[in-house]
Amino acid sequence: MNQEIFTINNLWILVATILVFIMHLGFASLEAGLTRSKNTVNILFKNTLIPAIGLLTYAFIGFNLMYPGDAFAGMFIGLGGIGLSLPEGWNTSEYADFTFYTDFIFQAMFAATAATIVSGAVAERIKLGPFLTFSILYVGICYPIVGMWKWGGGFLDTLETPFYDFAGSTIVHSVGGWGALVGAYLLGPRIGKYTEKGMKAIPGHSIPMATIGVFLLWFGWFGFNGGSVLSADPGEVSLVFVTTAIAGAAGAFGALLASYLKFKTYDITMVLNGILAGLVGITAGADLMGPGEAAIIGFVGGILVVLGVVFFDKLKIDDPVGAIAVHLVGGIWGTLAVGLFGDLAGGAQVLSQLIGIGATAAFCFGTSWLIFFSLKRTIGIRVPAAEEIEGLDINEHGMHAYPDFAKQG
Amino acid sequence: MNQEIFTINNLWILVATILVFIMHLGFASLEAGLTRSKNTVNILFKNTLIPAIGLLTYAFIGFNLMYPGDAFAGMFIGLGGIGLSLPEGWNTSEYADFTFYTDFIFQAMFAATAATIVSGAVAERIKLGPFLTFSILYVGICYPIVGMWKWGGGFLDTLETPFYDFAGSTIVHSVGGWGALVGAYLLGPRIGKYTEKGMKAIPGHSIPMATIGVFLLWFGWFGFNGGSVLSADPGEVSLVFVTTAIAGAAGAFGALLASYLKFKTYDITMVLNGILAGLVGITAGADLMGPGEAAIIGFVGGILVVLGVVFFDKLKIDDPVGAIAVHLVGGIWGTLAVGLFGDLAGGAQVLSQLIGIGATAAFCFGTSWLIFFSLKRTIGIRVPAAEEIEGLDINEHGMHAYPDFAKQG
Amino acid sequence: MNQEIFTINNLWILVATILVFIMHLGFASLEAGLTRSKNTVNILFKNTLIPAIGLLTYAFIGFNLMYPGDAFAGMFIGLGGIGLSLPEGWNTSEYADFTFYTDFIFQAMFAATAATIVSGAVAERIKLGPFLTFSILYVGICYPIVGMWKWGGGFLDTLETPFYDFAGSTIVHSVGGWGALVGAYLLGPRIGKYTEKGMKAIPGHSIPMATIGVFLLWFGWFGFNGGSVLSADPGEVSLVFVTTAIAGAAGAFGALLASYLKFKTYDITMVLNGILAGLVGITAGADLMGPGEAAIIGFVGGILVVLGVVFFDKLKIDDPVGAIAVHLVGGIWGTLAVGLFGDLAGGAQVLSQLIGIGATAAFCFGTSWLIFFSLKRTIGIRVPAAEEIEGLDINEHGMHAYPDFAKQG
Amino acid sequence: MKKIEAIIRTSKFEAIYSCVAGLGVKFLTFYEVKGMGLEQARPQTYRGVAYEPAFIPRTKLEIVTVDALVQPVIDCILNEGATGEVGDGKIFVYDVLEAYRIRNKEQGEDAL
Amino acid sequence: MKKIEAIIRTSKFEAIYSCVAGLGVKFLTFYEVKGMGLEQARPQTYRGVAYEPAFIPRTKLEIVTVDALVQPVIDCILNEGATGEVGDGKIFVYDVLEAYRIRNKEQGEDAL
Amino acid sequence: MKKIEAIIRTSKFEAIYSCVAGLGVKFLTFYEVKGMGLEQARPQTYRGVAYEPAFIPRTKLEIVTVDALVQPVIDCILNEGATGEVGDGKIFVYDVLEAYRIRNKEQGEDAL
Ligand SMILES: Nc1ncnc2c1ncn2[C@@H]1O[C@H](COP(=O)(O)OP(=O)(O)O)[C@@H](O)[C@H]1O
Ligand SMILES: Nc1ncnc2c1ncn2[C@@H]1O[C@H](COP(=O)(O)OP(=O)(O)O)[C@@H](O)[C@H]1O
Ligand SMILES: Nc1ncnc2c1ncn2[C@@H]1O[C@H](COP(=O)(O)OP(=O)(O)O)[C@@H](O)[C@H]1O
Repeated sequence: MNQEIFTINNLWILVATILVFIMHLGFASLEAGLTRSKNTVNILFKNTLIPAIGLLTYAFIGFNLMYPGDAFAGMFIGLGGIGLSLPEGWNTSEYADFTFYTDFIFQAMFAATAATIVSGAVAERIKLGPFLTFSILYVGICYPIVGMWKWGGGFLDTLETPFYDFAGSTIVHSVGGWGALVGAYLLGPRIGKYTEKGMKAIPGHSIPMATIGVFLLWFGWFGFNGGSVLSADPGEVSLVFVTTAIAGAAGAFGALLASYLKFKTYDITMVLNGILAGLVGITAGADLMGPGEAAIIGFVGGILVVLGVVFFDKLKIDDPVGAIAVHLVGGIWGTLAVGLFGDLAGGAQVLSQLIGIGATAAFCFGTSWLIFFSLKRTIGIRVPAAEEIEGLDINEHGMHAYPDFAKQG
Repeated sequence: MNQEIFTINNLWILVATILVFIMHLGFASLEAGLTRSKNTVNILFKNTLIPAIGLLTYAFIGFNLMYPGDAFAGMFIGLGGIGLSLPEGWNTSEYADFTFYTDFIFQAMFAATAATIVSGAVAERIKLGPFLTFSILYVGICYPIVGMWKWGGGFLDTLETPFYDFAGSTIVHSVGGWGALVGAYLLGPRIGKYTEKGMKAIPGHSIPMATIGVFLLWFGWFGFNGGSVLSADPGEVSLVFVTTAIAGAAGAFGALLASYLKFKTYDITMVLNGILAGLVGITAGADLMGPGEAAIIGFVGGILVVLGVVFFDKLKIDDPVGAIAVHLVGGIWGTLAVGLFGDLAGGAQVLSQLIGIGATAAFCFGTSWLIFFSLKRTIGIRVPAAEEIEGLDINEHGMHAYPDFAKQG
Repeated sequence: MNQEIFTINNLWILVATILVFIMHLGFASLEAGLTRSKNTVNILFKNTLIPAIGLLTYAFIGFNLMYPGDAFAGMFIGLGGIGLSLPEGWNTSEYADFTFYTDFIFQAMFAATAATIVSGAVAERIKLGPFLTFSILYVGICYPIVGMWKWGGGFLDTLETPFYDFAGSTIVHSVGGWGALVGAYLLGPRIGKYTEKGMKAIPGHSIPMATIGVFLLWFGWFGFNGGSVLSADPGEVSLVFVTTAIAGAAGAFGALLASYLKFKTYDITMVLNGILAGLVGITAGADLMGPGEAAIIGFVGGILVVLGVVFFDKLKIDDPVGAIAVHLVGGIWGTLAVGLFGDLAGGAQVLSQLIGIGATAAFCFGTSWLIFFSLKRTIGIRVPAAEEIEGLDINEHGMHAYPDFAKQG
Repeated sequence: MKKIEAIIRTSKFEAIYSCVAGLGVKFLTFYEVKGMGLEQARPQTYRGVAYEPAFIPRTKLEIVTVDALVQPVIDCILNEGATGEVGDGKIFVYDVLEAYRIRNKEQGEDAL
Repeated sequence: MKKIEAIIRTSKFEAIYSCVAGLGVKFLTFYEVKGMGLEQARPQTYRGVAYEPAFIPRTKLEIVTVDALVQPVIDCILNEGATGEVGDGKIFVYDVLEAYRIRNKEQGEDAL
Repeated sequence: MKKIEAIIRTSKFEAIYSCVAGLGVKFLTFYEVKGMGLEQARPQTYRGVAYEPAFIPRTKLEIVTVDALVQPVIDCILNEGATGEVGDGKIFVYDVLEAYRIRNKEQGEDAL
């Protein structure tokens, strides 16, 4: 590869890195918007620390766990070392289509996403310390191990028909989704959500923030998926842009339709979740689909997210922002869709996709259960009821998010 | 063209696409900020669906209407087919300086802008269903037809002195502006705006949201104008960046001066509108002007927007966000300015510009009247007075934007 | 240099320009979030005008003051002309790695930063007119003179061991920081901040806005530092991305630790300030450090910002947003760090860094004192007490930021 | 001196205010309250869960006035505040023992 | 007719409301107020400065009712509103001279 | 027992509070209200339309206290709350029939 193409590829991955970075603001805004104002400082505090945790742990160990090197090809786990050490020719095309540091920083921005997804599902009742502990372990260790299975050349990549997950429907989103499910389940629902008299709505405090969040996520997703081409190849990147845009748009309409049919109401929070579900859905096969297939995948994703929200509510698993429906249900759907539509569709692929989904499920469910359950049994994971009622902001942070404004009763 | 330059050009258009995408969040924030909190969910709902509508209808029909192919050169209308079908060599420089998909997605992001502009002007009183119907028709059919006249090789492009509109002062912004004018007129003013005792102010509910919106629009405009170079040519793109930046800055001062002289007050909403008017103004000739000319165009645009707001208020055409003044007045000014300043200035050009402005006026006024009027006579376009007073959020969506906060009387 | 590399370099600097542009929204959001809602329109008004002022004054005179040409090498001040005049070969690599206009617009976006920093420190009590006057003079004249010392080939660049400031810890951030210090000092504290009964907290009105602001700043900083490579060189830009990301992350933890130890509370505003201090700190040597050194510099920056806030509060210099601690303390620390860590570390370098810090201190302290003091003695710089208590929004702008919401007592 | 407290529809505030101002009432105080009553709050839904917010937003008006004006003020409210539909609100009258104007320490009816 | 004013813990509102609704009280008005009292507001800190916000948010309840229901309503509030800790609030009772229903100009006890 | 209701300038709240606290008044309730009166609200403009917001934001203070303290409390408010300019507000005094402390069901003056 010549120096010009190397420089362009490298530049695109760096620009994509910045776009993935701003997704963290997207998550922060969405989650803050869909929860109550008495917990806003808390959720923002967590979502501000998560990218910092992701970057530092990934530099310290995650990158080496995820890309342990060829010696670990086909395996479950490997560790290439600790910290970042520059390989020979790190800044030339000897290393890759981009430099070593570009590789690291792009991957590191992905890493924190797993914990961000969890933070929404466990919002409004989890203690700060245990959440941060979970995040460090999950982002620093669990996420890169799963990532290694496929992207680091592990066993999912060496299946006869290799498991396929372009930008991480399973490897990023479902990993986060499983943690979210376990966390929300072990914590139990927020006080007042499921009462004897039935389920009660606990509206989020700011629809504008939630909307800003979803737009920023969609914005960043062009880098998330587009950067996962791992080069600036014109055909591939532009195809990925089209499928990403179409799937998000179709997701909006899938959720609009499903929520209107089910609830007879135009619920913007469902439309927002639908966009995200469309995006999560296309992520596994964004480079394999045409615009039509992207529309189907997105549309079904949008429908599934509405059914998912209802389903988890029936199970009394309380997820204030719909993270489980978006990232876990959407992630499974997108991963499966690679076997159903597009260039790789076929029975063998479906099987490989199921293996990937199943392996991730088992590992992530297990590890997040282990972490959350140990924390629950030792230091406890849930704030006292009085704190929860009064709000985490004033109790954990001694501060209000909007001290100037009078509150609705 | 070699592969390297092809890759760079393609990459820049894709990056510009993302920048245009985020303008939709800009519009959503601006319009939400300048309207009342009882209608915030409604305006965000519309502005979230609009890009989705734009992307899907443009894929389905719009792209083919706008670029029907050489067979329709010099004509008023043409249709190249339905849906997206990949041409030969779509991902090589055979197709263009970028791939087919890049072409499509960049154009598709522009498309939804027309409807977004309308949504601000008709805010706080239009019914959801009719608005979405209008949007689908206007974005899917009317906008691409006008676009074809110039960018698709239609009659405006084949005038002896071709009509010139670099990035769409007329073809995008005025198209939206005419729809906004017709919509606001046919709906009538918001209850309480023009009373027997004179005009009453109806302040928007969040100046911060409006400010965020304008900054995001300016941010995205570098992609809107810069991407319209349709290559990464260093000289051209950098010139467009400079004129875009300067015109926005000068627009701020034009509006500041005009609003201070007229009202003796430092009105931030006018400064924000002034920035936008400067940007709309430079859009038609961003590649033709020097920094000085950009400053004049922007400054005059900023003055015009203030006069425009006052003028439409006098006509009792109620436009809560100033969309008509910004996009229609600003768009006409910018289109004319191509004949007055810069590389193409001259009498013949002024004439061609007037032809373009006039043709767009006739067609857009006509079609949006047709659509809005038919809807008005059939299903009705305005919510009942009680709904309007209580707010569209609770009536059309059963939801509040800020359920936690107490309201000012 | 070939045309391909020239085009890529140019494109990256333009993309970086947009990223620096959005930092102005970051500053606007952060400063609005950390001040009271009765002054929100005012702070947004100022921060909307500042980039406009920066762009226009820089085009008019700043660019020529900062880059007066080789004839002024080694000197303190020089002026190459007035306005922008295109040099020969402006759009080819004859001029630089990018075009003349790219050069100008990237530099112009930096310029306004100096005034934005000041606006936070003097918020909630300064009169609008004097502030704008100060901004025009400081951005238009003082900032480019200091910039010329190093980046324009002035005396700091021709020291035996040249002063080093990669992207402006001193030349941008400290310049702003000194203005902030002088402004805050000459104005005096806000009413009610330091009372006989001790210091009182005056909480900012929106933690979400402050958080959005810091994320946008971090986002833009990748362009601020990454663009300062002044080419798209893969190795250098990717290194700068890594150090910028790591330093911000480490700054968050430095501030978290320091504020927890000092105040026994998890203060999100300190974490946000810590991120910024980490970023300011790495700015001087972002291309000289490895990830480990970036972590140390960021972490120490995060600690220093907490100590700085406490320190200036002890001196009764009231800085509502912590701008002095972030930009002045952080800027000095980052500039010194170039002599302590990384490729240039050494005694001679420490000395040169001290010379640069000292010269900037003397000049900026002097000029901003001169400007603010003259204004104070003539037209006055502080609003009347009654206005301050009632709020600047209603008094200077006749408008509220959130007219729909009831206020907390 | 009596205090008239009225819980009214927010949308009727201006009409009532004009009417009482016409009587020469120069001062009044009002604020937002929430009410429970015969009128049902409009049902809301959020993420598929239908719920009735427990209350309806209303405006509460307080006017302290001399005895002679009590009936005219009440008539204003009854006439201007009624739509005839459930939810129009109530008026209550209380006795006031004393009144002061803070500005100049005037007392009694002079202070109103 | 009496007016019962109670300053209660916001968190006790629903329990009290069910209790008085059970007595046949169909109407009530409430709003957010701030209180100073024995209970200390939770200390807050902001950028290193510890401070006590001057007040505690509370809910104020107003019920105008016939004399016969006064004691039962008070009992509801005393029973359902108490936690036994400082901060439970107060009840005050006032006389009401007259009441009107705006909708149909009904007067007196019929209007309640 | 009397109830003292004062509509005051928000900016005078702290001074008044210190004064009444000095008298031994341990409890009070306050909230934001809007007033119409002689004082004109500051004119505002929005997008070229000048308008007068219909009201001025004020604070309403409520103190229920024993008869002996009524006059001292009123004096506090009159002295600390006055600027001498239009807009200083009013004080009204009402009779209170009964009072209860919810925490321990204390009744009468003990409950204050
Ligand atoms: N007895 C009462 N005590 C306190 N508030 C009352 C009482 N009666 C009515 N209200 C208030 O007046 C509002 C209007 O009552 P509403 O349902 O409109 O009565 P109606 O149907 O008789 O017109 C209620 O929401 C409540 O806030
Ligand atoms: N005499 C009073 N006048 C006005 N408000 C009062 C009075 N007594 C109590 N309150 C209100 O009731 C609230 C609750 O008082 P609290 O401190 O809980 O009393 P207790 O400790 O006796 O239960 C106070 O914050 C205040 O708002
Ligand atoms: N008779 C009254 N009934 C109800 N509220 C009143 C009355 N008189 C005054 N107020 C309230 O007190 C506020 C202060 O009145 P203001 O205009 O300051 O009176 P003054 O000029 O006599 O000092 C008014 O805005 C209003 O809220």
